[in-house]
Amino acid sequence: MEGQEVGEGKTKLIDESGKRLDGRKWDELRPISIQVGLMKNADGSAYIEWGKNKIMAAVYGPKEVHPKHQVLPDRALLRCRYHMAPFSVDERKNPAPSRREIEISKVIREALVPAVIVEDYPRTAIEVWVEVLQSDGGSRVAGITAASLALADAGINMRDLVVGCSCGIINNQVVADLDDTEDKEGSGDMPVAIMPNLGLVSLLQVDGIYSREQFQKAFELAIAKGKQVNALQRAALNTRFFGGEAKTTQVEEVAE
Amino acid sequence: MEGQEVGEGKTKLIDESGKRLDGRKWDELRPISIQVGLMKNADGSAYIEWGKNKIMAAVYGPKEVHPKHQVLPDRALLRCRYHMAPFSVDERKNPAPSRREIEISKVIREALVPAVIVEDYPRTAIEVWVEVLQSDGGSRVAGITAASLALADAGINMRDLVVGCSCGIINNQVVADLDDTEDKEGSGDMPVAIMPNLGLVSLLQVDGIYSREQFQKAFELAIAKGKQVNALQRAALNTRFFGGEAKTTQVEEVAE
Amino acid sequence: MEGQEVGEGKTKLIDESGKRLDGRKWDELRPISIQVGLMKNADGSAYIEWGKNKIMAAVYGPKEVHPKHQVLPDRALLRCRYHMAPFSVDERKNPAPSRREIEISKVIREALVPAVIVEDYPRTAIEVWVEVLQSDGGSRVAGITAASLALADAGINMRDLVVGCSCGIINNQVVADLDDTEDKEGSGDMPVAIMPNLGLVSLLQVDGIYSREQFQKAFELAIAKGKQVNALQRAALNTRFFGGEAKTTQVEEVAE
Amino acid sequence: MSMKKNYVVETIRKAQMVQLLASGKRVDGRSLDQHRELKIETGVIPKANGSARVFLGNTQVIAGVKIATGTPFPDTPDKGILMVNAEILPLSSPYAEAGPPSEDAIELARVVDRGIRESKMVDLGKLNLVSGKSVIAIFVDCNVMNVDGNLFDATSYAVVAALRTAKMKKYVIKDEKAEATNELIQVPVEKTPVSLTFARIGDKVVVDPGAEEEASMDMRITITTEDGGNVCASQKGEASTITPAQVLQAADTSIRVGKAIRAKIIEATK
Amino acid sequence: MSMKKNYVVETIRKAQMVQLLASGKRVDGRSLDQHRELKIETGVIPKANGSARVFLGNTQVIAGVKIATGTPFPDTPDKGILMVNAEILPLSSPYAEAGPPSEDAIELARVVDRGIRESKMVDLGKLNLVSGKSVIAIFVDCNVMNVDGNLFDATSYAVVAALRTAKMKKYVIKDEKAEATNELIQVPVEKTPVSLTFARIGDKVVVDPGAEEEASMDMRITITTEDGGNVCASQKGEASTITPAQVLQAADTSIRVGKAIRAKIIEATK
Amino acid sequence: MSMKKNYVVETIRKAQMVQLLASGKRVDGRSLDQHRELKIETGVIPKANGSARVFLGNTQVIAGVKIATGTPFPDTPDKGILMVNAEILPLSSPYAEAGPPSEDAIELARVVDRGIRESKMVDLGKLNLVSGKSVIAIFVDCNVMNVDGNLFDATSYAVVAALRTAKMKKYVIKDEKAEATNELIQVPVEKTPVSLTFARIGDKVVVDPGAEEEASMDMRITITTEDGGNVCASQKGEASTITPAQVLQAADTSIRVGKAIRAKIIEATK
Repeated sequence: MEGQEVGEGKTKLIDESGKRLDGRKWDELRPISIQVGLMKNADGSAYIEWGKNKIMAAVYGPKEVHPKHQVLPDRALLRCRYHMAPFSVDERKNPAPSRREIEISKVIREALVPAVIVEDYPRTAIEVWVEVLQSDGGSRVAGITAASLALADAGINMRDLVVGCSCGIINNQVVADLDDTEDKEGSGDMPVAIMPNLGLVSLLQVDGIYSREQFQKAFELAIAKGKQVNALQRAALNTRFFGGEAKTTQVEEVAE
Repeated sequence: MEGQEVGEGKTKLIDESGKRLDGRKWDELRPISIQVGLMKNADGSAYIEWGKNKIMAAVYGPKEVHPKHQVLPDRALLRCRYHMAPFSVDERKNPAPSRREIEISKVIREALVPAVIVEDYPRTAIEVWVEVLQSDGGSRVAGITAASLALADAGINMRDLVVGCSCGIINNQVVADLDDTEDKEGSGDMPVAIMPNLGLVSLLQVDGIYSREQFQKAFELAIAKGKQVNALQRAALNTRFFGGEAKTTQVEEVAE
Repeated sequence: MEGQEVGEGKTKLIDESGKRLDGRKWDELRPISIQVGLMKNADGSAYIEWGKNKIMAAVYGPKEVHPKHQVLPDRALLRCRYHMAPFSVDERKNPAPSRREIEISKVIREALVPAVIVEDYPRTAIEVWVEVLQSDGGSRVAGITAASLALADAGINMRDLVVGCSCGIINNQVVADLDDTEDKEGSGDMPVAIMPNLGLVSLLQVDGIYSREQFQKAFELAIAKGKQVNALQRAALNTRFFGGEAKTTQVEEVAE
Repeated sequence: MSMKKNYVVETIRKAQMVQLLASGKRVDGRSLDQHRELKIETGVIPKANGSARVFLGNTQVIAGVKIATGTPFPDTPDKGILMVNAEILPLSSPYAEAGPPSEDAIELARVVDRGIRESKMVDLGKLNLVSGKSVIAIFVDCNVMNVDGNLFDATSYAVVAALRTAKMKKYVIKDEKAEATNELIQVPVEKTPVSLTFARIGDKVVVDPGAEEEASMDMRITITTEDGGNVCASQKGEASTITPAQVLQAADTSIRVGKAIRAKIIEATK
Repeated sequence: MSMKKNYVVETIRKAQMVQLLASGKRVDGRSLDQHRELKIETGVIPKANGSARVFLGNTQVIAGVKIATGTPFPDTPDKGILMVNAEILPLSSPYAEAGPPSEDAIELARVVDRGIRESKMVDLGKLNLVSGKSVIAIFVDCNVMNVDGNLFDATSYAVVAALRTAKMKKYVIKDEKAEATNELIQVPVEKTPVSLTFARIGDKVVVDPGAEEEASMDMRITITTEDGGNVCASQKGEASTITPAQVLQAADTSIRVGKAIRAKIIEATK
Repeated sequence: MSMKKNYVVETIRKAQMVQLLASGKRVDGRSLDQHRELKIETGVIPKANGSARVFLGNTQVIAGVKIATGTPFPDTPDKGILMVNAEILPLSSPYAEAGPPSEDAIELARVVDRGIRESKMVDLGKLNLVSGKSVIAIFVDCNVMNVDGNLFDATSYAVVAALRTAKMKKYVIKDEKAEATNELIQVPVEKTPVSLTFARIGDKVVVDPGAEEEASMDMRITITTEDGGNVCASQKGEASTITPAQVLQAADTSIRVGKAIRAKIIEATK
């Protein structure tokens, strides 16, 4: 039968009662806290802690395009760099961009552009810098989540926020929001980014083996969890622009 | 006496009856087949199989010059890259251009330019890409042979075709058209490219030790063999532009 | 007490009578010879031998600035490269610029600019190339000493020459002009460059541990020794422009 | 390939294409879920340990396999190494450039690699020689020879066909050292992953976009499936979006169409 | 940071600043030898072996320590390895750029490294495991997060604080091989070097220049002192000069002010 | 060196030069097969294992030899390593640029290397220490100090003179390991290859072109001969052609003139 022999089964990542190694339920997010506007020089910024991920996103622009031949006459050029600090992972990472970082920079850019009203800023550049200070599983979706807030903080016109969550498979079971161990020992990782109000998917990558049913379950779970994280995004923007305590919002506080 | 102690003598590359390892006579070419115009996007192209060499040459242009400061006001800028696919040689080759590839790109360019009426295309670029898919001895002359056909296929005005052949020395004997083993185990390799109708030499490189007589013999043999290959070039162009079977021409079919 | 435990004391670099390994006194310079104007193509040049250092400095300019966006509208752009030949040191050096060479190029540039009347050459570039053919201790100050002569030789308007000397600490004692062994085995190196007529310091770098007193003593010694080397600079310029024997001046000939 | 677009022409062209698609037609007459003719030649580079040339319409890719011994990665001491690289040759298109791999070429190689790797096509455990010291390393290099849209699928098929026909030396282990024998054996291939790429143009999703369709497409998505009908890799591309329903429909199409393509690849690499 | 300057505005701005300094005042109200508020947080990157975030005014730097075993340099076979790197992140300033380290970032890393190394802060001899074969290698990477002047001091304090709080595995040597134990021990820190950077604007020298002051400064000098009150490193920067008297006065100030900063760093890293 | 040419001036200049050559004269008064004054100084870099400075007219090149032990290439396990590199220093000419080696510098190094290597000047078999494990590696780096035409010959002479005077440590083999002794021995030099470079300007071929001649030349050809009067390397350069008869005549001239230059090099490196 199709899909039956899927899964690696080596490490016990989820127990009989459905508890994962860190105590979470199958569909439970790690703790998330978001702060908008911490960086002084950037035109916009957001800092996210998501599980052990610690990621700073900052935006500069709209600004002049250099070199000039890259100018887009009818819209803004959005540049994006996803970069991992050398100390962000277990083994020190060479600071030069790896092929993985180059690919992720591209998919993050392509996930963000649809949300930005680039037609409002012809002939300019908007730069999005995502710096992973500490990496856990799901750093690209956490980075996108922070980056779209940084764009909003910079006052860039947007159609919607972009928010992401990664779901996947551990011990042949669909779970939400894989951490580092689950990503490495599990059998599948599916980062998804959505524009939650428009109901559109702007990033989708899939690793691992999913039956058709698992594929749909993981995908729909990622969208649902993305919407949950979007509530945190909105709370963080609210704190930034309409005051209230600057304390970090925890995922537990959010009604689904 | 001069020239006497020349030769390595370790491997027996040619036997008493004058037969080489692959059965060829001292002055015999390997099988050659040429097809012009296979590539769909390129403005011109030619594919050559010469012994075990498999080489694709393609031409783009005349086109705009970027960056602009490289524009030549009175003629076309001819760019050339000779590149070996990572799988083209016994040990996987790093895809980044080696010093050898950079040098060969230069001498190929300098071998082709004299045949191109560059004055007819001022302020433009003509790009010649030579990709070695499988490499045997003599890949640079095979590449030139294909590249000049690709230029002709692109409709670039030319004074003559350019055609090459490499001769050399094995077991202290001058032979034509060294293959990989003869190139490595032999004691000399002399790639020569000519403009056959004009009787001019546009590429000459020499490796190995040649007495004055051997030098002349190898050099003149290379020119004679180049003329033989030129007949194949013309046949391939004929097939391309005036129909007839598209079947590959073999060297055996050609009258010397 | 402060400063007391300073010094490495492993190698005996200076004996009881105050003699250093090469026989010099604590405040004695190595032999220095300077020749101005040897290079044919450069607009200005100077060659210095200082101990075992052999350094050629050459200047091109004022010339057009490429790329244009680097143009300074009100003054010249001074470029500087300090480079070590692969054979200049004990172990062959990779010819690509190291981080050390990049830093030294920067501090040399910043040491020379104050002496050049850059306002006299707006929108131009002045290039200073310092090539270390053989390296001993103190190559950067020797390079600056030669480079400022090359600028003068090129006829560039200057406020003053720039001249350097490196002092430091060996066996907890301040000495002048460390050679390679003293630099490596000693406990401190302090290269200083000055504009001698204006009494200004244009380069200062410090390595090693100095008590407040040692710091001042080494610093003031470096300035005094720089002035001594400046006499050699002036003699070399004199030889270049007003004839006299082209023989190399030795430090011993110079009155302090 | 990021093409330099002439915005006016592109806009008109796209409007025409959207109109055509609204009536269920594509510029080259295909149905929405129909891929172009697929031709697979194997053994095209005899010096390689395995090779294939794939034509997908006028898109042409050559993949070559080189096999050597190497040191395993520290975190997988008893697994062989599999690396997929791709170069979009400057001769393949007027928009390709010489130089270090572009962002596009890096994405191409990584997405193709992911499909192969995640399907567990090659049993890396069988490439172990001496744990922690010596393993078999398989390099697959892809030369894109002509660009006419959908490099992802063409490159993937070329890699799969090259690996399916690749042969490697058999090794014997003596005193903790791997010694090559003269015997040639198949690379341990367990699965035949099939990549299928879709383009959304306006609100229509088509399979295997050609170059003209790519020039007008809003979004690209690749879904790779394996023999069991499972999804093993996916990648959405281009700076636009896809609806959740379109994703699920693409998965269904990929599983269905993938079966036919898999049969074709297996047939061509017997 | 080489900022693109608007010459007219810069000239006016600098003239105002020189006038203000003539009356002993700085743009932000500080006295000439007063540094900005220094905040040190440690343990900010738990995955690193040691880490610190330093705020010096609005300048922000994060340093992370990674410790591994390595092969010693041939000329120091029984000494461990200490490497300091710095990246001025593009998110830190409108003038910073992505790409390989700029001349400014290289100078920054090398000057900070020099202060740490020359002070003998870390006893490299204690990082030896098997002479000539295996030593402990300490990498300190610095991310400049926000640029508001005086990166030299902020980065130096971050490195010192990260090293002072760094922990490494204890190793035991068996049969000429180093084996890691589960015990964590402190990095062998012997000294606490303190960097102090001055800017000359006109003829006045100020401590810890902010970004506005740096935009107007003629010359920069950094002097690092260690616990014994000795000078252990210095670097003059920018294309201008300093008088000998100013150098000596800066040394005195560095020794004096350095003591207070050292106490603060030690307090923050207990 | 690819010089930025002023086309009008160049054209006039070349026409004059062709006219002059028609009457058998060169701009600097030399005969067609006469090379410029050759000066060779050896031992100019005492820290190198061998070195030479060569002046060919105003062209100046310094070559330095560094010798170390290394691992042999897999396909020549019992042969030493010889590498020739060249840098055309930015101080050598207004047209030279700083940065990674240009196409011109790479061709220069490779052509000089070829002449040395193919003549079997250095007996690489005598540089073997422990087969497959350890050999002597000789690096020759060339600094072009001043460009005044014909870098090929000047660089080649500098390399040959540096190698002829280079000394290396004697090694003894103990237990499959090479140990350096304090004894210094000559590098095993067997031949003295001599490079001779010709320029064709119009239909005249001249030896050892100066910078002005190179600016007007159509074609360049280098022919290297060894002691036995044999040709061991050649390279045609520039985007033009040569007739077969000119090639053969150049070979004859190279053999003839090469003898005199060889004697001069041997004399200078005794």
